[in-house]
Amino acid sequence: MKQTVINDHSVKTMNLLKLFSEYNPLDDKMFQVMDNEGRVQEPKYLPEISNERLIKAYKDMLFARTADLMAVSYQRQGRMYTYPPNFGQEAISGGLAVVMRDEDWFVPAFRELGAWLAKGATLKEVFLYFIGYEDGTVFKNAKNILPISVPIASQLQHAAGLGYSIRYKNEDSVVYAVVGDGGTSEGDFSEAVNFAAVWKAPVIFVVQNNQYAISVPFKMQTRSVNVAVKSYAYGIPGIKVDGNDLFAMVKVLNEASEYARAGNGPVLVEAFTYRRGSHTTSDDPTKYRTKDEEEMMAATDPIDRLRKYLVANNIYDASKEDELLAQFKKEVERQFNEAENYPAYPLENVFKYTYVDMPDDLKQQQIEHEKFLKWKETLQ
Amino acid sequence: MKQTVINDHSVKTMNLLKLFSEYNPLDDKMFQVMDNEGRVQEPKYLPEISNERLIKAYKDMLFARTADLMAVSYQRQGRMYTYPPNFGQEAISGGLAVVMRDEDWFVPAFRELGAWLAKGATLKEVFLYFIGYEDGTVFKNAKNILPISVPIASQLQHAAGLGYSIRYKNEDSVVYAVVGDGGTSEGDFSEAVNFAAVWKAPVIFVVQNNQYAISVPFKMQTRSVNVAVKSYAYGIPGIKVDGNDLFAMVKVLNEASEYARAGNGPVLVEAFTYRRGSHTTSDDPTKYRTKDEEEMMAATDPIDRLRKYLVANNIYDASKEDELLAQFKKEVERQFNEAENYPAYPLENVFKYTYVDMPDDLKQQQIEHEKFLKWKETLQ
Amino acid sequence: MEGDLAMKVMTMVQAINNALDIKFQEDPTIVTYGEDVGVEGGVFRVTEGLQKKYGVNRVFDSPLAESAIVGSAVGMAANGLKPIVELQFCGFVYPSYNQMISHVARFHNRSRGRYKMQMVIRFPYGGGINALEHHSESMETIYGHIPGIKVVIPSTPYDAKGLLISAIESEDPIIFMEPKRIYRAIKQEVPEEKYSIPLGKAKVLQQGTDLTLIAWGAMIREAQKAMVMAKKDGISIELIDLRSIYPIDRQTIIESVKKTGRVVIVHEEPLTFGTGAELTAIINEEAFLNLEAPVSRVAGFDTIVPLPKGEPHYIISPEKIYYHILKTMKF
Amino acid sequence: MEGDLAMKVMTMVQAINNALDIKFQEDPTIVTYGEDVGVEGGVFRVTEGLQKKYGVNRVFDSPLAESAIVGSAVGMAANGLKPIVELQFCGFVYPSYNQMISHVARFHNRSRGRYKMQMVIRFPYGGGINALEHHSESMETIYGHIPGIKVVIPSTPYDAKGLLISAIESEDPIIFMEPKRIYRAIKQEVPEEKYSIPLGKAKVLQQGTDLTLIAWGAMIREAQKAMVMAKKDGISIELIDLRSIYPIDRQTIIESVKKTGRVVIVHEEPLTFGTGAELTAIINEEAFLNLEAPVSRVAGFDTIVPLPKGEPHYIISPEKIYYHILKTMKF
Ligand SMILES: Cc1ncc(C[n+]2csc(CCOP(=O)(O)OP(=O)(O)O)c2C)c(N)n1
Ligand SMILES: Cc1ncc(C[n+]2csc(CCOP(=O)(O)OP(=O)(O)O)c2C)c(N)n1
Ligand SMILES: [Mg+2]
Ligand SMILES: [Mg+2]
Repeated sequence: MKQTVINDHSVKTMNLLKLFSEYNPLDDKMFQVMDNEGRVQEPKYLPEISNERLIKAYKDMLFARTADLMAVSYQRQGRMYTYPPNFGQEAISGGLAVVMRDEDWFVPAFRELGAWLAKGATLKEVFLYFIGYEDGTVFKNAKNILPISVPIASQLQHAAGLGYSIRYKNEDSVVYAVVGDGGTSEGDFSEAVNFAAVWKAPVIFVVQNNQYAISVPFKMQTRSVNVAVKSYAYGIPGIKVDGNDLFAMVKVLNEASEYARAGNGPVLVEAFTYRRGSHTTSDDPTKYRTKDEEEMMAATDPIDRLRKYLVANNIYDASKEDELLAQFKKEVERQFNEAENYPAYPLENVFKYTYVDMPDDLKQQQIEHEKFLKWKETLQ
Repeated sequence: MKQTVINDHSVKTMNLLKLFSEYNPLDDKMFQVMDNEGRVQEPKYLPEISNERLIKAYKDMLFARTADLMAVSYQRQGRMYTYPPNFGQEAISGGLAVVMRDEDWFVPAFRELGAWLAKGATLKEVFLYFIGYEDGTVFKNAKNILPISVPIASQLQHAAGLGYSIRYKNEDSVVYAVVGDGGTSEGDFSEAVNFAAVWKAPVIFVVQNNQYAISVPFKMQTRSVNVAVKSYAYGIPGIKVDGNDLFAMVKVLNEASEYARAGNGPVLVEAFTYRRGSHTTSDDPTKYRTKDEEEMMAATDPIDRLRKYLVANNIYDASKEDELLAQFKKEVERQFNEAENYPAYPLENVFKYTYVDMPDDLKQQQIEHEKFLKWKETLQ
Repeated sequence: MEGDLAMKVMTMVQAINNALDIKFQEDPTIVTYGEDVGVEGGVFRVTEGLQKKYGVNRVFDSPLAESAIVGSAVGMAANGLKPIVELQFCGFVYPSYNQMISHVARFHNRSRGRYKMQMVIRFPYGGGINALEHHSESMETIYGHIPGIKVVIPSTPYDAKGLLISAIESEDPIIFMEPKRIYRAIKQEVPEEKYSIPLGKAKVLQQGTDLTLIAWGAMIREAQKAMVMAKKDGISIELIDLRSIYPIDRQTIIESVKKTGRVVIVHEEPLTFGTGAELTAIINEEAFLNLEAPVSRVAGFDTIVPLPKGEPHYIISPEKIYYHILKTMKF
Repeated sequence: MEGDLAMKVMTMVQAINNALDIKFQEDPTIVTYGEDVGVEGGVFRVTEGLQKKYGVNRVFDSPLAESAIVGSAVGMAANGLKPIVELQFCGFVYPSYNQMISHVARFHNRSRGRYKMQMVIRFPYGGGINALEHHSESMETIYGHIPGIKVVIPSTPYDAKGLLISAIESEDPIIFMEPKRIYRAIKQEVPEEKYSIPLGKAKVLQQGTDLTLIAWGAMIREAQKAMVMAKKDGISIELIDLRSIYPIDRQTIIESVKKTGRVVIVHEEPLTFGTGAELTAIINEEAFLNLEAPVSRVAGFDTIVPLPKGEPHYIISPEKIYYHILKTMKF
C-alpha cells in the first residue's frame, strides 16, 4: 500500500505544462501540428513516432473508417441496429491508440471504434454489441477497459474512481476517459472532473467536440468559447487541440499523461473535430446542418491529412491503398459475418448476470418462464 | 409577448464590466471596498448609499444577528429544532437587502435570514419554519421569493428557469440565487449556471463561500483557486468579493444586476465570508477547525466593520446600541413567542397541499386515518 | 361524442403533436423544450413543426442536462409559465429524479399552495424497438411512488391526445409516459378539434365476465391478442386500460373484479415492486371476498432489459398473457 | 451462538462502526468516503475514529456531490477496491439514482460478469427525529425495484453489525438503509468478534398463530408495542423482521401466513407502490387459499413527510398498528 497521502488538498500553483500555457484556452487558440494539407506547422511539437508506428496508426485509422462505413451500410441493410458512426473523428481514437498502454484504463462512451480496437477489442465484438449482444462489450482480451457507456457523461464518474484506485494501489497507469461536447453540459461532467482534481487522480478527460450533440450545435450547449476553458473551474490544465490532427493529438495526450502519471492530477483535453456522418444511423443531419458546412469541415478530414503528410514525406505508398482497402473490407466482412453467425442468445443469459448471487425470486422467474415456454411449444 | 429571440446563441465577446476585469478571478484578488477596520480602501468603488439607508442596512444586519443568536439559544432550550446560523455572514444578505427590488426574485438555500427579512418575510415565519411548520416558508407578504430549499444547489435550476421566464415575459426583474461553497461541487450548480448562460437569463448566482460545507473545508471541495473562476466554464463574468464588506457586496450586486437586466445573461458572485457559528445547531465545529482560525476570521466580522465605518464617519451613534439591542431582543422574543403560540398543526394540512386536485385515494387515506383517530380516543 | 368532429387518421406521435399544437395556439404561457426538441422536432419527431410555427422562444433545444431541464421548469412554473419538457428516453430520466421528487412534487406542498407546478414531463418508455441499452425500460413504479405527482400513460392515438390535453391543463405536475413501441404502429381516427379525457380514470375497453385483464400502454395491444386466443376457449375477458398509474382508478378495477373474481395484470416493468404489486394490493383490500383465484402478474423479469438479441426472451408475448389467463381460469 | 463471544453494549451507530472497523482491519481494499465521513466521522458519527485509525486514504471526505460519490465507487470497484459510501440523508440520495440504476446495478450484467460491483451504499432513512424537510423519508421501493441491487435494512444493533459485514462481503452491490430513528435509541449486547448474518433472510422475532405482522427497521419497535396491546386481547402474533427488501424472503413469510392466515404489514414509506404492495402480491400469489382476511397495510400517507410539527400526524403509532391488527382479526 502506498504511503503518501492521496487527499493532499494543499492548493499549489499549478505546474502548467509549457505546451498548455502556450495554448491557453482563454485565447481560444487551437493546438495544431499539421495543417489541412498535411504540412507541419509546429515542427517543435511534432511527436517522435517511428515511421513504422505512423504507418500502423494510419492503417488503423483507415481500417476503423472502413469498418465504420460498412457498419452504416450493414445497418441500412437491416443487418444491424442503431450504430453511431465515427466518420471524421478517427484521429482522436488514433491518437489514443498511439499513446495508451496496456495497463492504462480506457473509459469509453459509445463513439470510439478505433480506441476500442487499439485497446484489444475486436471488430467482431463491436459488431456484436450493435447487433444486440452484451457479449460485444465485454472486450475480454482488452486489458483495463470499461464497457460501452450510453448515459451521457455518467462514465466520467467511473474514470474519477478508477483514478483514485490507481493512486490508492500505487499503480503506474492513467485513465483516458472520453465524452462528447454535449456531455459537458451534464452535471456528471462537472462532478467527475472536480472529484478527479481534488483526488489528483490521473485521468485524461478527452472531450470529442464534434460540434453537435445530435442536432444541437456546440454554441447552444454552452456560452464558453470552447470546452478547454472549463478546466479553469477545476484548477487543472486544459487545452484545445485539433482532433483531426493525429500529431497534435499524440503530442497532447503524451504530455497530459506524463503530467497525470507524475501525480499532478487530471487534464482536460478538448479534441476539436467534426462528425461527418450522422449522429447514429437513425439520424438525418440535413435537418440541422448545411452542405456548405459539411464540405468545409470535410477539408479538415483527419485521414486525408495524415495520408498527405505520409505521402509527402515518402513514408507511405498510397498507390496500393485500393488493395489495402479491399483487404480491409474483406476483413471487416469476415468479422461481421462471424458476428452475424454468433450463437443465438440463450434465455439464461438474460438472467445469469444480473447478480453474482442470484436471488431465489429471480431463479423462480426463470423457471416459470421456462415452464411457460414448454407449454407454448404445445400450442397448435 | 416579447419579440426578441431569447435563444440567441451567437457567442459575443463578453462585455465584461470594468470592475470585473479589474478583479479577474484568475488573479485571485478579492474585491474589497473597506478594510477590517472600516476604512475605505477603494473610494472609487464606494457605492452611493444615503446615510439613512446605510443606517437601516446596519440595523437590519444587527437585527438579523440578534435574531440568529437568539434562535440558537432557543434551540438549545429545546424550543426549536435544527437551525442554521448566519453569524458572521450578515453582509451578504445585507448587500442583497440593499440591492434587491420587490419585483426581483430571490431564490434562497437555507442560510439567508437577512435576505428573507428584506424580501418581506417576517422573523415569525422563519421561526415557524424551524419550529416545524411549512407555513413558515410561504413568506406570504414577500413578493417573488421561492421557499427555503434544502437539497444543496438544486434551487439554482429554479433560478435559471425563473430567468428564462423573465425574458420570455419581458419582465424587468432579475433573479438572485444563493448557494454555499460546498454547493458548487454539485452537478446542479454547473448545469444551472450553464443553462442560465445559454439562455442569457438574468440571474445573479451568489455563492456564499463561508469556507466550509459542514466540516469539509473549501480546499477539499475543489482545486480551483476560488469559486469566481468557475465563471470561465460558462462564459460569464465572475468576481470574488469580500462578503463581509457591505459596500463591496452592494457595489458588485448593483453592477451584476445592471449587466443581467440589460440582457447580457448571468453573473457569478463569490462572496467570501466565514461562518462564525456552527453549521447547524446539531454541529460541533471544534471537530474540524481551530480556535486560531476562528479568531482570525472574527477580525473580519461584517457588522463590526460596518459599525466602525459608520462611527468613524459620524453616521451612526453607537452609544445607543445597547438600547437598540434590547429593543431588538424584545422584538425577536415577541415574534418567537408568536411562532411558539402558533395554532397546532391540523391533520388536514398533512394532506391538503400534496395536490391541487387531491386524488380519491389520498382523500380515503385521510378519512381512514380520521376513523382510526376516533377509535383511538375510545381506547382505555 | 366523436360523431360531430372532423376526424383525421393519426399515429400516436401525430396525436401528441396535435395536442401540443392546439394547446400552444390557445395558451401563450406554454413553452416546450428538451434535447433536440426544437430544430430537430425531437428524436421521435413529436414536436416537429412546432418551432417553425411558434418560434424559438416557445419551442427550443436545451443543453444536454436532464436535471436542469426538469429543474428549470420549476422556476418557469413558479413565474406563471406552463412548461412541457421532453426527456429523450426512459433510461435518461434518472438524472432528473432529484428535481422531480424533491421539487416538482413538493413545491405546492412546501409553499402551502402558493406555487403550482403546472407542468408536463413527457418521455418515451418501454421495449420492443430493438434499441441500445437504457432505451427500452419501463419504471412506472418509481414515478407512481412519488407523492405530489400524477402519472399518465396512453395506449392509443386518441387517448394520447385527450390525455395530454388534460395533463397540460392539470394544475398538478404530470409525468406523461409514451409507449414508444406504438408511437407509429397504431393508426386511428382522431378528432382534429380539441377534446380531453379526464385524468385518473381507467377505461374498460371490452366488457367480460370471467376474468379482468389489466394493462396499459403498449401492452394493451398484446393483451388484445391474448384475448383473441382466450376467446376460442370461451373465456369472457374484461379488458381494462389503466391509463393512470397514479392515482389508480380503484372504482373501475374493483367493480370489474367483483364481477369476474379473477385478475391478470400485464406490465413491462420488472415484476418485483412493479405496478402489478400495487394493483394486487388494492384488489386484495377491496375485493378480497370476490377473488376466486390469486391475482396473476405477467411482467418483466427482475433483470436489466437485454440488448435486442436477448429482448425477445424478455418481452411479454400474447402467448404468455394467454398462459396466465388459462392458469388463472383453472385455479 | 452468542454464548462464547465477548459482548459489549452497543447502539446501532456503534455496531455499524464496529462492523466497519472489523472489515477495515481485515481487508485493505476497503475504503469509505462521503460528505463529512472523514474528519467529522459522519454527521451521525457512524465512521467516527476510522480516519485516525486507517488513514485519510481509506476514510475520507468527498466533495459535496452524491452522483460522483456513487459513480466514482463504480470505477473503484472495477479496479478491485471495495468502496463503502455514505450518503448523508435519505432525501439526498436521489442525485445518485442515475449512477445506481444505470451503472452500479448493471455493470456486472453489462460486462457479462467481468466487473463485479462489490460495494455498499449506506444511508440513514426514516422519520421520527424532528428533522427538516428531506431528512425523514423512506423510499424502499425505488431501490427494491432496481434489478441488480440488493437492499438491506437492520432493526437492531446486533443485526446491523452482522448484516453490514455480509453486505460488505457480498459480491453484489448493496444498498444499506439505516433506520436513523433508532441509531441510538436501542442499546443491545453485541459480540465484539466478527459475525455475519446471511442476506436475503427475514427473521421471525416472535412466534405466533393468529396473525403475521411484518415490519422492518424502526417499525419493529412500534410493532412490538402494538403486540403488547394485542396480547391483552389474546391475539397470538408472529412478528417477522423483513431485514431484506430485495430479495424478499418469500419462504419465511409464506410459512408464517400459511399458519396464521392473517397479515398486517407496517412501513414508513408512502402506501401506494410501497413495499407492502409487493408483500401483498407475494402473499396473494403463494398463500391465496390460506388467507382469511385481506392483507392490511399500515403505511405512510401518499404525502410528503410533514415538518416536525406535522410529523406526529404522519408517523405510525403502535395504536395504529394495533387498530389494523384488530380490524384484520375481526374480518
Ligand atoms: C443522459 C443521457 N441523455 C440523453 C441521451 C441521448 N443521447 C444520446 S447521444 C446524445 C448526444 C450526445 O452528444 P455529445 O455528447 O456531443 O456526443 P456525440 O454524440 O456528438 O459524440 C444524446 C442526447 C443519453 N444517451 N444520455
Ligand atoms: C443534495 C444534498 N446533499 C447533502 C445535504 C446535507 N447538507 C446540508 S448543508 C450541507 C453543507 C453545505 O455546505 P455549503 O454549500 O458550503 O453551504 P453552507 O452550509 O456552508 O452555508 C450538507 C452536506 C443536502 N442538504 N443536500
Ligand atoms: Mg458531439
Ligand atoms: Mg459553506
